[in-house]
Amino acid sequence: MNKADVVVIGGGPAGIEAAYNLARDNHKVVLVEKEEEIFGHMQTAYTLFPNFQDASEIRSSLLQKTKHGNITLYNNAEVTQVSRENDFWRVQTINGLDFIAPAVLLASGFKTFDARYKEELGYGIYKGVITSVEFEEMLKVGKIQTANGEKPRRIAFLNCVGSRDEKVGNHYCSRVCCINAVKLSIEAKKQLPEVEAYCFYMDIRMSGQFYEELYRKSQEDFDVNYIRGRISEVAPTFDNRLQVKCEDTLSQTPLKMTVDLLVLMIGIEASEGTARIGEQVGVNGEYNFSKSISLHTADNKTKHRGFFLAGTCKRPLTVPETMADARAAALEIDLYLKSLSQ
Amino acid sequence: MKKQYWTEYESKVADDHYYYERSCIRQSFFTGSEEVFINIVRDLLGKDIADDMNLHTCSGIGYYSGVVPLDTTMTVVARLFALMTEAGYKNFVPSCITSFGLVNEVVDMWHHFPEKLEQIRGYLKEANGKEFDVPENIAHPCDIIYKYRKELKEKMKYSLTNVHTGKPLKVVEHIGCHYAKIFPRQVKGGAEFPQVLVGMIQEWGGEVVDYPERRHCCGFGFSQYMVLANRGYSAANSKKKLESMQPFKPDFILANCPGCTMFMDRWQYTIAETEGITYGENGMGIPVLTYEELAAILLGYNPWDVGLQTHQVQVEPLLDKMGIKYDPKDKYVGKSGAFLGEPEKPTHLKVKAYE
Amino acid sequence: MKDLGFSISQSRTIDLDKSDLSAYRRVVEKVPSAKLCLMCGACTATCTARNHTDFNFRKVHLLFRRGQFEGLAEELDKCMLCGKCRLVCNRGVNTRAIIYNMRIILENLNYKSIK
Amino acid sequence: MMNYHPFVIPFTVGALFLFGVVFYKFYAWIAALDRKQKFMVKQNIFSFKTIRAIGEIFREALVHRNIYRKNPVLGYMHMSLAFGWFLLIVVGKIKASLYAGTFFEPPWLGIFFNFFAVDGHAFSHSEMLTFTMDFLLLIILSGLALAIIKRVKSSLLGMRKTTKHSRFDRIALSSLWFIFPLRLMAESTTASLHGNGGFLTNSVGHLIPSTIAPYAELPLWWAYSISLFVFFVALPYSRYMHIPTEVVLIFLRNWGADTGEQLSGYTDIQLNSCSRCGICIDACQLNFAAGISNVQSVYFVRDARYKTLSDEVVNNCLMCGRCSNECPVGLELTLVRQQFRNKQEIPGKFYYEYTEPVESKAGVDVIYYAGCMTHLTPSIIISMKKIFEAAGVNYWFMDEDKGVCCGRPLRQQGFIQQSKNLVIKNSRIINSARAKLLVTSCPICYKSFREEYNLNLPVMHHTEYIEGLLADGRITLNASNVTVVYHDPCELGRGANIYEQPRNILRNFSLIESNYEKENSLCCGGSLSDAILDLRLQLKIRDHALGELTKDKPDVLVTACPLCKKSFVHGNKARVMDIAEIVAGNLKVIASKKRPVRKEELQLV
Repeated sequence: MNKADVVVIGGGPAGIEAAYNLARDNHKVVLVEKEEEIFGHMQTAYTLFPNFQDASEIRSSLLQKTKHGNITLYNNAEVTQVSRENDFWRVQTINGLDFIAPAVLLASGFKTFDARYKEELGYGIYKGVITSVEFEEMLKVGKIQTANGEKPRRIAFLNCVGSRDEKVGNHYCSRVCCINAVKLSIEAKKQLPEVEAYCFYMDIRMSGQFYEELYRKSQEDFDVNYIRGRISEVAPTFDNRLQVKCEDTLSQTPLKMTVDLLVLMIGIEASEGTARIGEQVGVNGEYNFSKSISLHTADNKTKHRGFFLAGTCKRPLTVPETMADARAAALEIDLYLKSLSQ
Repeated sequence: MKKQYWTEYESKVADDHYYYERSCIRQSFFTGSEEVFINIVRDLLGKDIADDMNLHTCSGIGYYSGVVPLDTTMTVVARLFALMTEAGYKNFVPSCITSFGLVNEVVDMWHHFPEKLEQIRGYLKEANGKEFDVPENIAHPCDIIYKYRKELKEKMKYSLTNVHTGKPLKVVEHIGCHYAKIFPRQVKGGAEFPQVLVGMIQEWGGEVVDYPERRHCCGFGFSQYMVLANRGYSAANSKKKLESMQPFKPDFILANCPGCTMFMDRWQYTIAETEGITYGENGMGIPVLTYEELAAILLGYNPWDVGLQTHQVQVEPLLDKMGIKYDPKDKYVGKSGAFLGEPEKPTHLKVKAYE
Repeated sequence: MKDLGFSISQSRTIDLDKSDLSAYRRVVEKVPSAKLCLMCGACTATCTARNHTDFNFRKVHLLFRRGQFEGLAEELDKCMLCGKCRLVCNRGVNTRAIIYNMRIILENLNYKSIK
Repeated sequence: MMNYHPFVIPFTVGALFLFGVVFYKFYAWIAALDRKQKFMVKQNIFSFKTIRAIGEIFREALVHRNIYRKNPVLGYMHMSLAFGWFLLIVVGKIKASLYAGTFFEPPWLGIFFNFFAVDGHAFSHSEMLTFTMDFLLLIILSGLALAIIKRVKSSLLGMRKTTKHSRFDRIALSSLWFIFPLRLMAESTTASLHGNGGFLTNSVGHLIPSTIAPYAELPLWWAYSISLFVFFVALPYSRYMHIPTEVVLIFLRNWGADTGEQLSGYTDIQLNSCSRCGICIDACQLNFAAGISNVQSVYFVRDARYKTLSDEVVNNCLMCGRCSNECPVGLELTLVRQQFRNKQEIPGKFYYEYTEPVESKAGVDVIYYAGCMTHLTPSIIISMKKIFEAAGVNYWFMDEDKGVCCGRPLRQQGFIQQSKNLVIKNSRIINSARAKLLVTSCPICYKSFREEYNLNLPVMHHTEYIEGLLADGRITLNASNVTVVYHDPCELGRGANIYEQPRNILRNFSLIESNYEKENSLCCGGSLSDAILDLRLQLKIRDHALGELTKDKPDVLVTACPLCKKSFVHGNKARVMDIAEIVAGNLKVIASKKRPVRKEELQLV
C-alpha cells in the first residue's frame, strides 16, 4: 500500500490541472489514468471553441504539467475500488496498485452518448451518419470524406442527439453541442470551402463568451445555414447519399434534403468510472453524475470528508469551465490537507 | 424627465405667402373645410394665401394605386408647380396628405436624380410650354394651423372641454400615412410621435387618447379600396382601429388627411350596415372631424357653415358637449336659404340620440 | 344586413384575449405531456399522412393550443393515428393521444352507449 | 298444514323474485343478440355442441377447473362453494322427495328439511344422505372460511390484489357469509332437541346448552330463511349474477356466438358473467408494473354493467390480451372493451379521400409491406431486403416511399368507419398487384391484414416467412453461440398465435427461455392501444418487462415487432434485435464473404 497526499482519479484536463496545482503547493499527488494515454476526451480534439485554439497546444501544456516532481502518474490504472479507511481513503486499481491518502479527487469525466440508441437516425446503419467525435477526427487528419472516399457536397449537423431526450432518459442539455456544431461547421468550411453546411436545431443556446459572435460569424463569413427543426428520419437515396427529413418549423413546412454526411452532435453522459465510483462512495446524483454538497458554495466538496470532485464528473462543462473547476478543487484540497496537519 | 425624441424632428413652415393646392377629397366631401381654412389664414392670421382657380389633380391617388406611371405623375406635379410659379409663389401648401406625400417624394427624387428633373422640364415644356421652379418650402396646412395654434387659441370662443363635466374631451388623433411615414424627419414628431394634431388638441384644452392601434392605417389603402374585391380588407382595417379605440370612449376623432377622415367616418356606416356593429355612444358612432373644422367651430363659426352636416356620423352630441350653439332647423338649409332635403336614414347607425 | 358587394375581412391576428383556451385545457387534463412540446417538428417530419397531404401536426397542435379552431377538424381527419410521431418525440409527448383528444373535442364524437 | 311454517315465506318469496328477474334478463339479452349470433344459435342448438356445453358448465361453472389450475386454493374455494352448494340442493331435494314420498313436495322442504323432518331417520338411505348433507355443509363452510381469509388478506391465497366491492356486492356477500353458518346453527339446534342431525350437526348440537336450544331454534331458522331471502334479492344486482349468467354464456359460446364489432345482448351476457374474481388484476401489467389499479377488466366490466364507465377506464388499457388469456370464465375482455371504444359513425363522411393510391407493381411474387413504425427501425428493412435478395425473391416494397397506414391503430381507438376506408385503399393496391404473398414486418399490420382485409393472397408476418425460407432451404444460417431470449409481441403471439415459427428460427442460436413465454408474454409498454398512459408509466412497464426478459443475461433480446424493439432498445439493458436482423446477420449466403456474428460484436455499451 502506497501513501500519498492526494489521489487524483482521471488524467484528463480536470485531473491534470488539479494535480499540477496541488503539486505546486508541495503535496505528493498520485494521478491514475485508466487508459494508455492521458488527456481523456482532449485526446481526440482538433480545435477548441470559441477561439479555435489548437488542441495540441493544450495537450502539450497538460503533458508538461504532469512532469512536475510531486506528481506520480500511473497509466492503464482503472480504479476498481474506492473505500474509506478511518481518516484515509483507499484507492485500488485494476493493475494491482493500492494507494492510501487523506484526500481523493474524482475527475473521472464523461462519456459521449451512444448514437445507436436512436435507430431512426441511422447511426451504425448508414455509413454517412457519423458522430461529432468522428467528424472531429476527420478534421484532425484533414480528410473530410464520405465512406466511399469522396468529398462531401453537403454536410448536416443535428443538435441534441442524446440530450434533452426523454426517450433515452436524458432530460438535460449537454451545453457544449450547440457551440461545437458551430465550430465544426466553420472548420468544415475552412477545409472544404465548397461544401454546404446545415445545422438542424431545436434551440440554439449560445451562452458563453464569444459564442454568439461565433454563431454570427458562421453565418456571415462561412454561409452556414440554420434550420429550426429536428431531423426525425434518415433514409438512403439511390446514389447512396442520405435523405434527411424534418419540419422547417419556422416556415411551418416539412423539409427534406439530401446530404453526404450527417453529423450527430452527441451529448454528454456520466462516464462508467464516474457512475461506478460514485455508486461505491455514495455521491451519485441524477443521471449518475456525481453530486457536490452545495452547487453555489461548495461545489468541489462531497458529503464525505476528503472526497472531492472536479470537472465533468459533476455535469456537462466546457474546457475552460473544467480547468477553472479543477483549480478550485485543488484549492479546496490544499485547505483541507492543511487543516489536517494543524 | 423622459427624453422626448420627437422634438428632434421639426417641420419647416414658411411665415407667409402660401400657394394653396386644394384637395379633391376634402373639397368634395368636407365642403366647408378648405373655405374656413383660407378664411382663418387670411382674415384671422392676416397671411397671404393664393387660391388658384386653375388647379387640378396631383394624380397621387392614381400613382399610389399603381395605375399612373411615374413620369406622368411627375409631369402633372410639375404643372402644379408651374401654376405656382406663374402666380409668383414659392411656398407650396397642398391641402391633401397624399398630395403632400407625393410632392415631397417627387421633389426628393429630383434632388437625387437631377437628370430626371431636366427630363420632366422637357416633358412639361413639350406638353404646354410651361416652365416651373421647384418650391422653396412645402408645408401642409395643418403645419400652419399648428404653427399658429396659440394665436388662434386667443381668438377661440370655445375649448375642448365637456361643459357638463368640466373635464377635457377625449380625442383620438389620426395622422395620414403619407404625411409622416414617407419622410418622417420632415414632420413634427416623426412617424412614431407625430405632434401636429396632438399640439392642437392639447393647446385647445383636449386630452389625447393613446390606444393600441393608434399608428395603424385608416384603411383607405388606395388599390385596397379601389378594387371592389379588396374593399373588405380596407374596411377591416378601419374596424380594427375603431375596435381598438372604442374602450377608451373617445369623444371624437381628429384627422389631418381627407382620406382618413372620409374612411373613418364612412366605414362606420359600412360596418354597421354589413355587420350591425356601431361604435361610440348610443349607437351614434364616433364623430370624425378635420382639423380645419375643429378650429372653425372652436373659433365660433356656425357648424352648418363649416359643413359638419355632410358627415356620416352626426356631430350634434359632440357640439352639445362642447356647449356650441346651433340651430337644428338650419342643418339642411342651403346658402340660398332653401331646404335641401334630409338624407336617408341608415339601418343601424343612429342619427339622433334616443330615438 | 346589406350586401355591398364585399364583406369585411376577418382579422388574422390571434387574439388571445378572445380565444377559447378551455378546449386545450381539456386536452392537457387528458394528456399532461402535451405541455412538454417544444415545437421541434420531428413529429411532422416523420408523419405517415404527410406523404399524402400537407398535414402538419405541430401546427395543428399549436393552433389548437391558441384556441384557433377554424379548419382544424378537417386537418385532423387527415391523421391515420398510426402513432409513428409518438416514437420520435424527444420530449415524450403522447402526440397520438393529443390528436385523438382534439379530434373528439372538435368533432364531438361520442362513444356508443349500451342499451 | 304439514311441512309448513311461516319462516319459509322469506325464502320462497326471495326465490320467486330471483327466478323472475333472472329469466326476464335472460329473455332481454337473448332478444338483443345480433343477427349473426342468433343465426349461430339456431344453427347449433341441436348439435353435439350443446352436450359439450353441458360438460363445460359442469367443469367450469361448478367445479371451476380453470381457476383450480391457476391457483389451487382459490379453485378449491370456488368449487366448495359452487359445487358444494349445488350438491347440497340436489341431495336435499332427493332427501326431501324420499321423505315426503313424492317428487312434488313443497320446494322449501329440502332447504329446511331438518326442521320439518324431526323423525328424519325414517326413510331409506337416510343415514347415508344425512351424512352426505353434513359433509357437504362442512366442505362449503371450509370454502367460506377461505373466502373470508381472502377478503381480509388476499396475499395468503397467492393473490396480489382483490376486487373492490359495490354496495349490492356487499349485501349479497354478507348474506352469503351468514347463510351457511346459520344453517349449521339451525340444524344443530334442531339436532340437539330431536337428535336428527348427522356427524357435524349432532356434534355441534351437543355443544348447545339444552336450556337455550328450545328458545334459539325458531329464531335461527328464521334468520337462515331471511339470509337466503336477502341473498336472492341482491343476487341479480350483484356480482353473483354471474352464477346463472355463466350457464347461458357457455351455451352461447359453444354454439359459436362471436363478440363482434358492436354492442349486443352477448356483450351483456359477458358483462354479467364476470364473477369479479380479480385474476385479471393480477395479470395486468398496468397494475403490477405501473401501479394503476382502477382500470383493469374487472372494473371495466363492472362499470360497463352498471353504466358508470369513465373515459379513463375504457381507454387506459394496453389491449395486450393478458387478462383475456387468464380469465377463468373465458370472457373476451379485450374485444368487449373494443366494442365500448367504437365511435358512432358520422353519416356520409368520407375519410382519407386524399390518399392517392400507390401504383401497384405487377409481375412480382411477393409484396413487402414494412409498416409505418418499421420505417423508424431501418435495420429491419435493410435486413428484410438482404433476406429477400439472399433467397432470390422477386418482391415489391409497397410502402417504401408512400405508405398508407393499415388501419388498425384507428380501429383500436374506435374509429371503425375511418379504419375501413384505409382498409379499402390498401386492399385495392395489394389486390391489383396479383402477387402470391404479402409479407409484413409489423405485427399490428399483420393482424389487421388477416382479420380486416379481404385479400386475394395469403399474408405472412416475416417470422412465418423466414421460417418458411429456412425450411425450404432457400436461405441457411450459420450456427451461432449467441444466447438469445425471444419476446413475443402481443399482436403476434396472443393476437395471432404465432409462437412456434420464431422459436424454430431461433433454434439456430442458443435460445434460452424466460419466465414469460408465449401466452404469458409481457407487453413492452409501447402499445398503441393505450392513448392515456404517459411516458413515465410506459417506461415502468418496459423496465419491468425488460428486467424479466434479461434476467439470465442473454446476449441478444430478440423480438419481432418494431414497436417492441423501439421500446426495449431505449431501456439500455441488452442488445435488442428484430428476428429479421439476427437472421440477416447470420445468413450463410453472405457468410462466404463475411464471417458470422460473434458474441463480442453484439455487445452494446
